[in-house]
Amino acid sequence: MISLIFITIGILFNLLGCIGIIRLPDTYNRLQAATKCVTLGCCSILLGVVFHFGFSDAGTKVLVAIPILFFASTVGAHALIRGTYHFGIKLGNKSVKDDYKDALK
Amino acid sequence: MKGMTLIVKKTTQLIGGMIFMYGIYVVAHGHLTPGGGFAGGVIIAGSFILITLAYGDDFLKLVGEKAGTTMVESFATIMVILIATSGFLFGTRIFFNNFLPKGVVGHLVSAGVLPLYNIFVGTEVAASIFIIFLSLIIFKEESSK
Amino acid sequence: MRYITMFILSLIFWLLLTFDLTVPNIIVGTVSSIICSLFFGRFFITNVYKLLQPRRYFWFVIYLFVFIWECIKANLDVAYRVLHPAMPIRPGIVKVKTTLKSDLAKMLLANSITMTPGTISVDIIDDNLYIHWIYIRSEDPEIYTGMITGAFEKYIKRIIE
Amino acid sequence: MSNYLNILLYIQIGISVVCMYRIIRGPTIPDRMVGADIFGILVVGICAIISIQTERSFILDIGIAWIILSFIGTLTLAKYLTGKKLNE
Repeated sequence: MISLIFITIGILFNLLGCIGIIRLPDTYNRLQAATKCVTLGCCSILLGVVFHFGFSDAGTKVLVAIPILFFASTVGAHALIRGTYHFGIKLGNKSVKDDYKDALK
Repeated sequence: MKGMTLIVKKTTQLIGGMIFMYGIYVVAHGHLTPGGGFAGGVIIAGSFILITLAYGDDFLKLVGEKAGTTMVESFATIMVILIATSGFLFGTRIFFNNFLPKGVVGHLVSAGVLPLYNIFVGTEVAASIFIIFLSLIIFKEESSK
Repeated sequence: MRYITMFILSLIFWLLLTFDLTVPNIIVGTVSSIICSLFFGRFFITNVYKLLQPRRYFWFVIYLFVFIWECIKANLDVAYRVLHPAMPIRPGIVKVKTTLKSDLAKMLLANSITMTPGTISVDIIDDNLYIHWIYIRSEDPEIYTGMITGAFEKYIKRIIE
Repeated sequence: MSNYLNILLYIQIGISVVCMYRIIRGPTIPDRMVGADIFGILVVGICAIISIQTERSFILDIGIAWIILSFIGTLTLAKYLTGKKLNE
């Protein structure tokens, strides 16, 4: 029962991230919404699996998977946003400040 | 600064060993779960590709690695052929003869010679995929000069 | 020293992954851990003696709770911005100066910043972090430095340095 | 309980399909890469739910392997986007 609650919360966050990836106007902002919501959503689903299986082979396997998922998604987002900047995509027209431009010179 | 940023380098230090161990897990349990030699070999090659991407040629000297990896690949192929033909020595003449005791279904050491095939096929696949990656990199660096 | 730590960590990882304590499994795990520490020992972090000090684990547990709370806040923040019809965003890249010295601490700080409300770390150059922020709340460097790194910096300093 | 889990599984698959929209439609190359990265993370959720439904633990293996390969692919694509050679 408690695992179903965790999985429902996770899918709700995934849905929010998905709406964000469709609606937001700019590559950088899409990455913002998508990374946070989808990472927390999938971690929550995996926690639900831990509560369902208990302390068994599947449970410990999922406990190993959570740190890998966390590091993979955050480092992937960091590398993608840096690559996007170097590729030459400008910040959106609503943006107000850009300190990184001075640092590259 | 060679390679990618500091964040990627430090995370590679923490996670590279984990990815290698996971590849070995998939290879060693190849006769009990889905996966096996090919999938595990791809994951093992992935850990080396991750280090090469993150550090440049700080740790792995690219041209030297290419020679060493070729040797590992050839050795693994020869071992697979040797195990396959060694069934000739025991009884009937069957290629891929399973001559070792079978063991109990579901244990780690069971299924005769299948784990040995898995291990050497995994080594071979890891070496060849890593060598494809290295060849592409060396080709690009030489062609752009 | 680094090789021994790598060996122990990979053996723990193997036992968690397979979850059985029979003799063949432990033998296979030991052999593959030795191979792993031969290949990956030289990439591992330096200063491993810090792993033996128990108070760092205590601060790490407290840090986990703070981090999960910030994470949930981040998601509610993103949900508000996505579902609002007018989409109140005001993005930009700001520069933040950090006081942490070691490389591992900087990495942990950057990864934590990626999961907090509305921020993603873009790059690290020496002591400066460049951060993409979805809604810039103030123009003053003092104030936004406190808002971004203030929640984590003191815990990370106690955990790692 | 089983019905409810089925509905959740279909919602999760629907989310992944909507993510494909960004891969197909995205105006620039980095947009498509964001879509691919997020798709790789969502698949882990699908694997986890299927493993609860069928009570088998080996489906989780597929999920972990998928996230590792997706992570390496994302780093490679980001390296390509940066536009520099390996040693710069």
